[in-house]
Amino acid sequence: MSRPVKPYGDTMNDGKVQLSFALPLDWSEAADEAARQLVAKMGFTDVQVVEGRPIARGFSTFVVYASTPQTIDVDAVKAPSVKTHAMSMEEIDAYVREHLGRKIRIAGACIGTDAHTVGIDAILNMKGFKGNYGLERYQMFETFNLGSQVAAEDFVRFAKEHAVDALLASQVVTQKGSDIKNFTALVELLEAEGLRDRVVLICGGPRVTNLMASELGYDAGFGRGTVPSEVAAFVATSLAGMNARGR
Amino acid sequence: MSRPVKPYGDTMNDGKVQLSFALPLDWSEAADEAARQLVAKMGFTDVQVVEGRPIARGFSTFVVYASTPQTIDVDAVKAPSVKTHAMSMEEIDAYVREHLGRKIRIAGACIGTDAHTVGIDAILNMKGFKGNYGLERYQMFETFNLGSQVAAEDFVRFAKEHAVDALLASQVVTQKGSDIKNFTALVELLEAEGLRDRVVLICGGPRVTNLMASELGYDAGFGRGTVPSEVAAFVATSLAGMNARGR
Amino acid sequence: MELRIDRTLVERCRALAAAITAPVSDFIAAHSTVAVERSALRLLGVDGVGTNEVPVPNLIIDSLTPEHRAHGVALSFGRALAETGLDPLALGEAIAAGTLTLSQFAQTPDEAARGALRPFVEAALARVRAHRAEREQRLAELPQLPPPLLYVIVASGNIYEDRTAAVAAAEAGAQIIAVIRSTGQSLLDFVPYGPTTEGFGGTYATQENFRIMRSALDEVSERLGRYVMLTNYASGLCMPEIATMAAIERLDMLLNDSMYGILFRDINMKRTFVDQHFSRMLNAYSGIIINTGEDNYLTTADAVEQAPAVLASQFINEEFAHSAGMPDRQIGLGDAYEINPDLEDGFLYQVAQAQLARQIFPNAPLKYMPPTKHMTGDIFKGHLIDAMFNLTSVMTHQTIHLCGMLTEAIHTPFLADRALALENARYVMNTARHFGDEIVAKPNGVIERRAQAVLADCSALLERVADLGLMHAIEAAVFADVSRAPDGGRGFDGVFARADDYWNPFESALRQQGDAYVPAR
Amino acid sequence: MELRIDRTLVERCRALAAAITAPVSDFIAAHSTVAVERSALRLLGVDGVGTNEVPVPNLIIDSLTPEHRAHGVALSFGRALAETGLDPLALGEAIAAGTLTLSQFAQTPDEAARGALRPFVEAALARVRAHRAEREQRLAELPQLPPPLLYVIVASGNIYEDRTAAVAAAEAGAQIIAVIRSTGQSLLDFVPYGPTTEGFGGTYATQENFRIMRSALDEVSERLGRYVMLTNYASGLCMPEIATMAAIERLDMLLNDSMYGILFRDINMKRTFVDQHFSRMLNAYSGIIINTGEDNYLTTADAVEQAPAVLASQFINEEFAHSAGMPDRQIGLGDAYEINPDLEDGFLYQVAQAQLARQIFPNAPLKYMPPTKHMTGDIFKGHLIDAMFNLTSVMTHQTIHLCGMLTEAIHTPFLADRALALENARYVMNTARHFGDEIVAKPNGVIERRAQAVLADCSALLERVADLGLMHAIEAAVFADVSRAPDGGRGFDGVFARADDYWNPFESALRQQGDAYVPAR
Ligand code: B12
Ligand code: B12
Ligand SMILES: Cc1ncc(COP(=O)(O)O)c(C=O)c1O
Ligand SMILES: Cc1ncc(COP(=O)(O)O)c(C=O)c1O
Repeated sequence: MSRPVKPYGDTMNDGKVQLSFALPLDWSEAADEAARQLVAKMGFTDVQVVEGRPIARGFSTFVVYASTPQTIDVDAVKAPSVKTHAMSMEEIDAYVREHLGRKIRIAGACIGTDAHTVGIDAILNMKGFKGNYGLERYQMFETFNLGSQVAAEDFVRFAKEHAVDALLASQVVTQKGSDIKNFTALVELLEAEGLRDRVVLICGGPRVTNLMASELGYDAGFGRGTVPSEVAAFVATSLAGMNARGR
Repeated sequence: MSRPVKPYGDTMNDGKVQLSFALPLDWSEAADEAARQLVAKMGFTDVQVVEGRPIARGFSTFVVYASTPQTIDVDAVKAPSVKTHAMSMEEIDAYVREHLGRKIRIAGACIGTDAHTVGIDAILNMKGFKGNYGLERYQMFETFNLGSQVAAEDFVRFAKEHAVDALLASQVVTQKGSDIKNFTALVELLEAEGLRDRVVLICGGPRVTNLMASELGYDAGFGRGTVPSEVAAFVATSLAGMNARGR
Repeated sequence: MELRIDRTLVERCRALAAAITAPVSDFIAAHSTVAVERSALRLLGVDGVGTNEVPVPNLIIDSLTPEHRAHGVALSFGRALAETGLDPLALGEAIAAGTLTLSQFAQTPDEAARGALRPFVEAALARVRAHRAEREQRLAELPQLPPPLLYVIVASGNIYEDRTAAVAAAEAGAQIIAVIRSTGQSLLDFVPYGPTTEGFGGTYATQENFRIMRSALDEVSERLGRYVMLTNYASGLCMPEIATMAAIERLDMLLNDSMYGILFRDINMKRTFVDQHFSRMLNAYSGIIINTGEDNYLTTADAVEQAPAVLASQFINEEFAHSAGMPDRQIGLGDAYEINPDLEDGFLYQVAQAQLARQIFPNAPLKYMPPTKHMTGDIFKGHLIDAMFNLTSVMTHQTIHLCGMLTEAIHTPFLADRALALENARYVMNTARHFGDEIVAKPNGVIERRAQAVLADCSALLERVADLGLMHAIEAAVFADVSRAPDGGRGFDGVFARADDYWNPFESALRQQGDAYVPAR
Repeated sequence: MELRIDRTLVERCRALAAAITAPVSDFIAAHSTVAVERSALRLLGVDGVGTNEVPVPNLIIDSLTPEHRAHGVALSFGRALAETGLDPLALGEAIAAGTLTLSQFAQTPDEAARGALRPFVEAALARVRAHRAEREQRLAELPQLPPPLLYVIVASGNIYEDRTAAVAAAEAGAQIIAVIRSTGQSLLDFVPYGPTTEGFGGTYATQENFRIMRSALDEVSERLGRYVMLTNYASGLCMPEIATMAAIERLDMLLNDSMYGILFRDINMKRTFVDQHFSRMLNAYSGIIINTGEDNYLTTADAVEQAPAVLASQFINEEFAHSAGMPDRQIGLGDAYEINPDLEDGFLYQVAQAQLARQIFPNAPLKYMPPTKHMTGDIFKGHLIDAMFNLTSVMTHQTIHLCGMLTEAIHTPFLADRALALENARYVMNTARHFGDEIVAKPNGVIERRAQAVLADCSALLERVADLGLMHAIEAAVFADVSRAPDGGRGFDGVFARADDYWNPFESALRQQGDAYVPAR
């Protein structure tokens, strides 16, 4: 089936989009017109430059409303969710007891030069996030929080030495693609070390999507607003699956 | 010469644009991904869906940052300004005395069903706009303010009967293209009546640009932020030109 | 934040408003209008359209001779009912079809005619009361969030698109939905009929459209567990008829101003005064909250200068409403956040004005309108101006809060614009929920002095109006710089003097119950 | 809006802060660090880099034996000057090139060595004084707009892009420009050299980069007719050296906190204490306003809970600054608007906290940081949270106002983001310019009680710190839930005890002038 969808302003399929951007130009009526033509070149129709003004010598900013002719077939969009197994902490602990019969060993770190630990801490620390307890509070998880600026080498070495079942890598800084670089380095190193298939490998951060994670070779990716139980449920069910398949 | 320009985020030619739009979809990770793919289909690269959330059953809204590969050649953008002759009220009156030797008769109206008189009043009324006096205050202008919801027929009849030199038509409501329809009707009627070449014909309103005005067959168009003296200067110099060419 | 204001001056203003409206009330008592008569028919059950889509009530009233209508339509309609045995709907259709005319019935004595009408009058009143009771019950079961009640507009022109938008807005947090009327409807001397899909900058107010929206909102109210109110526009040439339709379709509020139509739509003042009175009696009875239109003073003129005129209009609207039997809690007096955003300390003046109204009209559900005039294509700044408006509203305990749209200067609201507007209001009002209660204005400071000055100037203005008489004051352009002649403007030919035996069964019924009726909160 | 707070409790907190810092000051007096010694060399005129881009000051200090450096580098450098006749720059280069070593000079008597240094010491001090005077003169000629002084960051990583951004920001209304440092620079035990174009999340702080920005801002200041200030980051392993470079290049402010490096960068506490003292003496002399980093307490923990810790840190920072000879007007104590935007009445708590700091530190140029932690990809809501922050700032008379960016959660600011941020601040601060002066907090209301509670909890916290001793308190994780050992963390090997005859000519010179010096406003 195909279900084509367009942006919605006030009428189905009107395609309305708001844009704003700066141009390296002094403001003038011609700059407004340049903005209009530029947005038209982007493929929009019914382009209205509703605001244009100077913000500094040589720079102007614009607000534009326009219609896009593009549609997206929603049914063709693949974005498998990792948050399917909604379970409470108690349920997850029970599940692990039943299906694995032992504690899951899980290690988390802010890799590369990234020092933004709040996100990974929200998943790991006792306290958790949005009233959802962190993995340290789970009876059936043994949690290692390696903190910030952890080199991929150190993370992998730790995983080996502590026979870790699941690795959680966090990246918050995305400037110049540094997140992708660091995530890729980690997965490559795990493969080089022959560890990749033996662990559940998860990445997370505000710009991470599950789709991007699987493209990078991760088992799952968790983005903004993730709560610990979503991660715990994924890890538990994945490990149970791996167990069943006899890893 | 060609001077290609791109949107500027924080580096020349990075092409950064902010977009926001709603989709008629319940929110989910897949909806975020649909938004991302849609913006990619619009031709943007480096698409980041930085926000996506439900706003009602069946509707979600998104904030996206992305780069456009499009450039606009600023030197090729034609947008002749009508605000070239910066003159004060006194200078304009003096100019009219010298070049025309008589008062200019000028009529303004909010045409069609439009009842937004504040804009045209700002140009015509004594008080003016932003400390710039309105045409009624000029010694060398005789001003007729026909008010709101003036049919093109009535406006043209009035112009004829009062031997008006310049017509000022205002349109503020733009819904469903009503402004274009009304402006077009006026110019066509003037042509039909053989009056078009004998008057200075001007349109204005917050979404009007001079370019659009000339495409519609007007002598000039004035947009947001117009002050009366800009209009007066244009009218005076145009009439002087017509006089010189012997209209 | 209580301001110290001169209570004797407030009393003086109220006394002046009473003095100003008294002669107008005498005029009202001696006159009726075609719209009032059509409303009586609608209440009795007349409905539908005849040839050329002309509504049956119009066809009937237009068929009356001036002499005839001076007695009111009711009695002759009652005679026809008695003599034909038809019910009002069928009778109306027959008259519309031309098979009957009212003038042919003259036999029945007055008492019998009244008797024939009585069951229909009582049924109508019972129906209105039932709706009022239903509203109260729903409100009890589905309690609203505390005020400021977040109010947004829908305006697509198409009632079905409006319905989608309204439901989405309710889900996004709206507590009141207004369907903006199509441009120019207020100047139509009839009410369009049926569901409509082609409005211009708004959607026609029709009874069927009211019904479609009310039922959609009832559904979403139940789903959300909170009652979502519906409002529309009454002021205009059909003010009493729209009040009638609203009473029947359980709208919760109506735009209804005693002078808006005169000043801003060039509707004849006598017509407006008579119409607003009848419609307000009915609104009072229906438990409908009226919204007055003081914000309109500020769309064309400077908000700092016009502040006294806004307050003066509030006093006059209050007095007219009282004399139509409305309790304070149904009088949603208007104001707007329209001071130039670039004026230093403009926020302080807005707070002063809003708080002043709050203190002078403590029991009125004040209606606070958002910034519109100074909104531009800069949606980012617009969103901020709306935030300061939201803050002012929660600080000064405004009741009915129209959410400002960041795209005000661009287009009638998109669905997402409404969501952003509601989020803006919710964020600001929550983070500063009790701020207004936790501060005091500095005694004799800028805020207090501003409030005092506005009150003083308002009382001077009212003195002048009282001197001139309201009608002459309007002619002298005392309000909004607009001059209107007592016998000029639209709809004057629909005003007529009552004959001595003029009779309108609803008027008497409503008047009897009027003052006594106090709708539950 | 003056809050009634317990003045004796404030005095108690000050006394506690003095008690807390006194033993640390004793420690400081008995120690020096490699960074302090390198600063002495830089002040004397040593500059440049040797092999592997290692700065000459580092090469020289690293060449000293522990015994040697315990006396301070100055005296032996003076001997070398006397014996070689070179100037400091040339001498430094020679040492860096390996053609000379400091240990080879031992002949010159101490007094002669001091004498050889004296002209360079005096020249350095004169240069710093001249810059201070120039700042004062420029400020007089190009007066700033009244506070809150709008402060924005540039952070492209490339100093030339930063320059473009900074000039644009100044034109858009910024009064202070901060160049954010590249990630991790605070952990480098040397200062990079020359103009740099490859930073990460920020641009390296180098003397040449300082110069490039200062000259660009001087130019735009003249064009705009108002002095635009420049700031950078000192805290970190090179705090004193950055203070030196800033003094020489006429920066106007520096981030400089007595505990930030310890808690948030795991820099050794002894190193930090010694370094902050010397750098602050120099800052005092240069007329540079320091900005402390209390906002950092709020990026990881809850802002409502951490409020007492923020205040406690302000007291400690104040006391350390005083003991380095800083007058109040140079002590930019920090705080941030980081309470969860969805907390009911959160705005009231922010106002309470900001006003509390304002009253306790009436002469300090308070630095107010914008919301960051709770900002999301919803730029529209983010812009509103920034507006409420702007309102709080103008109401409570904050001095140094970091403008919040609507894209905080997304990227380091775009040029247009900064313009929007400045417009937000300008709009809100203008429309509500005197609002704070025109209201009073309700006595014993939510705002006043919150301020009182924060003060009380702060004094309890300081009591505990005083009991434990500052170093042990830090070890006990009293601050920011972070535990640091007195001898742990980075840079501990750069701390050393002073020999009895330790000498640093600048320290003595600065100390002499210290308390007495009061920079003009
Ligand atoms: C707090 C903060 C800091 C603190 C960090 C303190 C700490 N110990 O973490 C301090 C002040 C130290 C800091 C420093 C810097 N920061 Co910072 N910081 C932020 C800020 C304000 C909030 C981040 C945060 O804590 N979010 C809250 C958490 C709960 O959300 P989260 O990280 O998204 O995590 C959730 C999900 O993503 C997910 N998740 C995250 N990780 C993982 C991992 C796994 C495995 C899973 C399953 C889930 C998961 O679960 C979490 C809960 O739902 C952001 C701006 C913002 N509002 O986002 C900037 C921001 C991230 N910082 C930024 C920058 C540039 C820096 C600096 C480089 C600046 C500088 N030059 O000094 C430095 C360097 C730090 C470094 N080396 O990395 C930029 C990044 C720009 C970019 N996109 O690349 C931002 C966006 C600010 C900005 N606009 O400039 N920062
Ligand atoms: C004030 C106002 C009203 C007032 C008008 C009072 C009056 N007497 O003018 C009232 C309340 C009556 C009103 C009613 C309606 N309004 Co209205 N209104 C506005 C508002 C808030 C401000 C317009 C304004 O006065 N701007 C200030 C003036 C000075 O600016 P300006 O018009 O741009 O004029 C300047 C220039 O454009 C130029 N200019 C303008 N005309 C001309 C002509 C010439 C010849 C020249 C040289 C220059 C020139 O010079 C002026 C000075 O610089 C705008 C929203 C907004 N903020 O823009 C909505 C707005 C224009 N209204 C709108 C609508 C839909 C309506 C209604 C249809 C709503 C309804 N269903 O009832 C009605 C119908 C009115 C009608 N029949 O036209 C929409 C239009 C949507 C669209 N783009 O199509 C807007 C944008 C609001 C919205 N977002 O929905 N409105
Ligand atoms: C009191 C009142 N009635 C009616 C209206 C709308 O009337 P119209 O339909 O004539 O635009 C307004 C508009 O603001 C109003 O304030
Ligand atoms: C006082 C202080 N110094 C320095 C910094 C920056 O240090 P770094 O370069 O380590 O990020 C901050 C950051 O917020 C700070 O508050």
